[in-house]
Amino acid sequence: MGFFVLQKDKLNDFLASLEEYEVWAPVQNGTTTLFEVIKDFQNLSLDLKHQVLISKSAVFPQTESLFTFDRNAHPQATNLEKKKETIIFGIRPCDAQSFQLLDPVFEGDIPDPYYLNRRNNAILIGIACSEPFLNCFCTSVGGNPFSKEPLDLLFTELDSVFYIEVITEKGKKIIDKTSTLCAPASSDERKQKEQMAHTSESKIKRKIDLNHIPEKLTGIFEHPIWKKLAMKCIGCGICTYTCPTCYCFDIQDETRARKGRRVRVWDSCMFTEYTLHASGHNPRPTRGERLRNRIYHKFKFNIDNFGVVGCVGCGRCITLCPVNVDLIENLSAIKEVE
Amino acid sequence: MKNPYMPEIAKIIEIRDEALGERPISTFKVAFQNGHDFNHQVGQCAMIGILGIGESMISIASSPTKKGYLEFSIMKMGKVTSALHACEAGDTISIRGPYGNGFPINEWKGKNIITIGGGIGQAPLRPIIQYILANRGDFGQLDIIYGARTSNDLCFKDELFELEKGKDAKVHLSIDVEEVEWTRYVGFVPDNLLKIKPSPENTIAVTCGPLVMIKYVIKNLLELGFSDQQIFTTLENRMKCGIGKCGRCNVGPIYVCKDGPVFSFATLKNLPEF
Amino acid sequence: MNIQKLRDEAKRALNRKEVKYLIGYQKGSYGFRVSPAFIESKEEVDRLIFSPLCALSLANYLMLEEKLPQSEDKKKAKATKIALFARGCDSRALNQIIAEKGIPRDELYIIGIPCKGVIDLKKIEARFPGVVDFAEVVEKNGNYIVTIKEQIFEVPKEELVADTCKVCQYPTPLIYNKLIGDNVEGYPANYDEIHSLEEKTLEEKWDFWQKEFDSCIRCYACKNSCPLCYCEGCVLDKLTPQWVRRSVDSSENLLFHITRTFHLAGRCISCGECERVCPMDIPLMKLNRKMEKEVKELFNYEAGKDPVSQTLLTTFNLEDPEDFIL
Amino acid sequence: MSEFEPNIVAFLCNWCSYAGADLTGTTRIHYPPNVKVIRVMCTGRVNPLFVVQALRQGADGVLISGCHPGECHYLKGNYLARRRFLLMKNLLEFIGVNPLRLRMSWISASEGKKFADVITEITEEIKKLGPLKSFKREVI
Repeated sequence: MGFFVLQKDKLNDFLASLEEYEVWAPVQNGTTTLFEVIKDFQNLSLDLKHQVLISKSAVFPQTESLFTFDRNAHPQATNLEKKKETIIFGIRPCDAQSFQLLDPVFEGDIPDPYYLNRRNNAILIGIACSEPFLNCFCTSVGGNPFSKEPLDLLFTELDSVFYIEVITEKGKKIIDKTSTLCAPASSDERKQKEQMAHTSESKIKRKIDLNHIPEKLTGIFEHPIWKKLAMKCIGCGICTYTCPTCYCFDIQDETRARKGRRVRVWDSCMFTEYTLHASGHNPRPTRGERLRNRIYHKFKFNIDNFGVVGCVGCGRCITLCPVNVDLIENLSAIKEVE
Repeated sequence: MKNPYMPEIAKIIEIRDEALGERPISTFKVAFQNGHDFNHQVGQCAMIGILGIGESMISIASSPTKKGYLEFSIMKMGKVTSALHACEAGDTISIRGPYGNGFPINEWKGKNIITIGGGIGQAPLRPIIQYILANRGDFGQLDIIYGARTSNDLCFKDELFELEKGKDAKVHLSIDVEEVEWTRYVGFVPDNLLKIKPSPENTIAVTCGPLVMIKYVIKNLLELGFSDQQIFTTLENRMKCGIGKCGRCNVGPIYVCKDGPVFSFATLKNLPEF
Repeated sequence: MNIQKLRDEAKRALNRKEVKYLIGYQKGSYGFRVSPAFIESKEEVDRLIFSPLCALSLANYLMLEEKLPQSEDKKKAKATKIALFARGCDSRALNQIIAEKGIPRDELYIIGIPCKGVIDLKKIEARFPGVVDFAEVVEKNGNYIVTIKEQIFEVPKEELVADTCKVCQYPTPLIYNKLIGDNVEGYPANYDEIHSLEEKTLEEKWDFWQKEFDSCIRCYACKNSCPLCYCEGCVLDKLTPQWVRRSVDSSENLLFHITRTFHLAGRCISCGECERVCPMDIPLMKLNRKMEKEVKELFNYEAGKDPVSQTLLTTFNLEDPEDFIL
Repeated sequence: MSEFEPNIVAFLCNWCSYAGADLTGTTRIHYPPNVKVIRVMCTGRVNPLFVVQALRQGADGVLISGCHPGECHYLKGNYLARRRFLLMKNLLEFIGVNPLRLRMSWISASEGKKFADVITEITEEIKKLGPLKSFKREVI
């Protein structure tokens, strides 16, 4: 659709000039980066490695109030009003891929208005991974450090400029709005970007061959390996909260004197309370069942329900797990189980 | 776009105590304030709750043939159900739904029906009985096998005694432990089923109750010659959204709230976690 | 640290009829990672290692709910003990858990390892980015010898060692059945880092903590990785009444962390796990070490010194300070 | 602008301080009405989380008052509470909440006058400090 170039020092002006949009961007927060509506462009951070809280939180926030009410009067919906169009800037290609896994869940036969109100209103601008990180394995799950869907614009950081690829109409609109800052890209910049794409792909060190894992999983549901693999897991929520494709949530009521609200918050299948019945019975009582459910959900059930693997290979669950529960190690252990 | 999380407000018309004791069960008769038409199917559920406390998924205990109101039989168990049990007639509650696939009752036309319930498990079966009684000619013989721990744990006693006298259905009540003026069967429901020995010929068996009872009932039904397609049951899991999004009620790849809670044993058999 | 001696000791432990299994460290799945190992039989003992990379606390696994299934002969022998390696801080955690009747002393077979300090994974991964193949680290007179494939690097210990280990008072285990290696001298108590925050004004302190708690995502890793956080029905999970709400905002996160810090007052043994595991790098140890300092100064009490002493908040002294009381 | 009237929550132990407060009333000693009293059986019963929740839900200051050391109806309740609230006060100060917002006092059943003085002193101090905005639970 078109290739442009933006001088690196012009990035802040580029984002500032889009003030009729609500711009979400990775913001420096100590040693990690948070995804927030950016106010002060100084602490915009393009350090993709420390994006712990991911672009998913721009369309599926960790805490979102569904409606407010007072003592059984008719509830008023919140977070559904028509909002300014939003731009989500600085998305890693693997995180962008996760939108394609979240969308079918929240669309489906009963669409979720809260997610779709934000998602359909968002323009996605990605930044290609020129330097993949320690545990990236996106190439093993059909992804790529320079993959484009479902982005509207893809930035690639060359030495002095950003190389911008326009992918969709929405992206074109943004470039038209900022035409004074962007210039058409020259062919050698394009070659430089292709070259970078190629070398970046070759830098990915972690790999796993996924074929016939779903068939292997069908047979080993009762296998004792799950208990062994989960022995070191401490049942915290890091792997699920920092995972771009995890969408489980909890609904709770919170009241203050006569007023209250129903709120939707992220939840994790690794917590005990997740499937605990009021009677005390828990279909998944130990960490073995929970780890098994997480792997089955992403590498079997997601294929049964949506036809695609539920993982984008971003490697965060491997990097951030405090006790080194390694998804790739677990998947290879499953492949060898007889 | 309709907001699936937004509940309707309904008023409690009447509360009938079904079972007393440590885990009391009451039947709540509720009607929508603004005449909202719920048009649910037999066997579907709804998310009932009190704004400020929470919601829980309860099967609708009245059949769609009963117009103008809904009935829910609720056992006092957790935070929401205890709050519901503290309500009186005239209080308002929030209802969201209907959810779940419900029983395929139209496919059962012309067949004999056996309902096998245990304790509170009789509540999801009650709409089947009411629907059959309302369209008595469309169905064959109706057997109601129902048991509970003690006689005051039996729900819908007056209705069932009524039916026992009449000709519309054969009622086989049972209690687990001997009691003085109890003349009917004493023992567990699966054993009562074996004693009655219903013929699988053109018959559908539906069972609800504690998980251990369901497992034995299905085993006995298979022994009696029932095929997998003829046996139906409902599964219960912790549910929060009711529309297959929040991810917690899954049994294998299927979600109990959306693809269930009613399953034929044919689908249930190859589900991993059952 | 002589690895062979450690493995022999582990073999001897597993030979004992009453030991169910042994918890130790093994090579992680990539780069500098180390993973816990649950060893049941003598043959698997060669997986065991110990190096400055062994940062996680094994004492935490004693209180997680379900244990490893027992092999047939162990079941026959009615094995009741769990063997584990314990560094200085782990041994203090064991002391505290035993003193609080969390686990009986005779259910533990403790192999003590005097520890010269562990490496902060974030620091070494920043220093040597992108290391996926296995790497070895050995400490030699004040420097870390890091070997990655064939290359060898020498890095001053000061650069890579975890902050909590820089002020560690008890590197030599205080409770053990067997001790491997010679004692290590602890540092004197040092709370400069806490003093520097204490001297700030109330507003500055408030803003500092408000920003930290704002980035907390309530993943419960600090709670689940802490050896002393093992209460059956934790108040943070309670629904009736609900103390801490599930919605994640700085106000609820503040209550979450105040509750955790207060419930660890006089119990926390500064192993630094909560700070190590936090994905958002929140300096949680500042809170715990502030309470450690207060408890030392006000009540002259230290957590985990021995497995018998009464816990802090269940006792009192007549001369406890009361100048703040009207 | 009407002058700021602080909200003070007071946990009074039933045997001593509550009786003392009662005595203050019966002897018609005047004290500021800002205090909201919660009767507890012993200061040892007061969970430190009560203090934090009170501050988060509208209280500008909290007082825990009980029997003098040695007079506790349950022998050691006040000693245990003394340790608890000294630690909680220092922790709150470390996080940025003024320590004057969490006070403790020994008031026996006969010290009606002292109860009035304590309440007056606390109300004055908290009036000077102003409302505790930052610590509030998010209003819905």
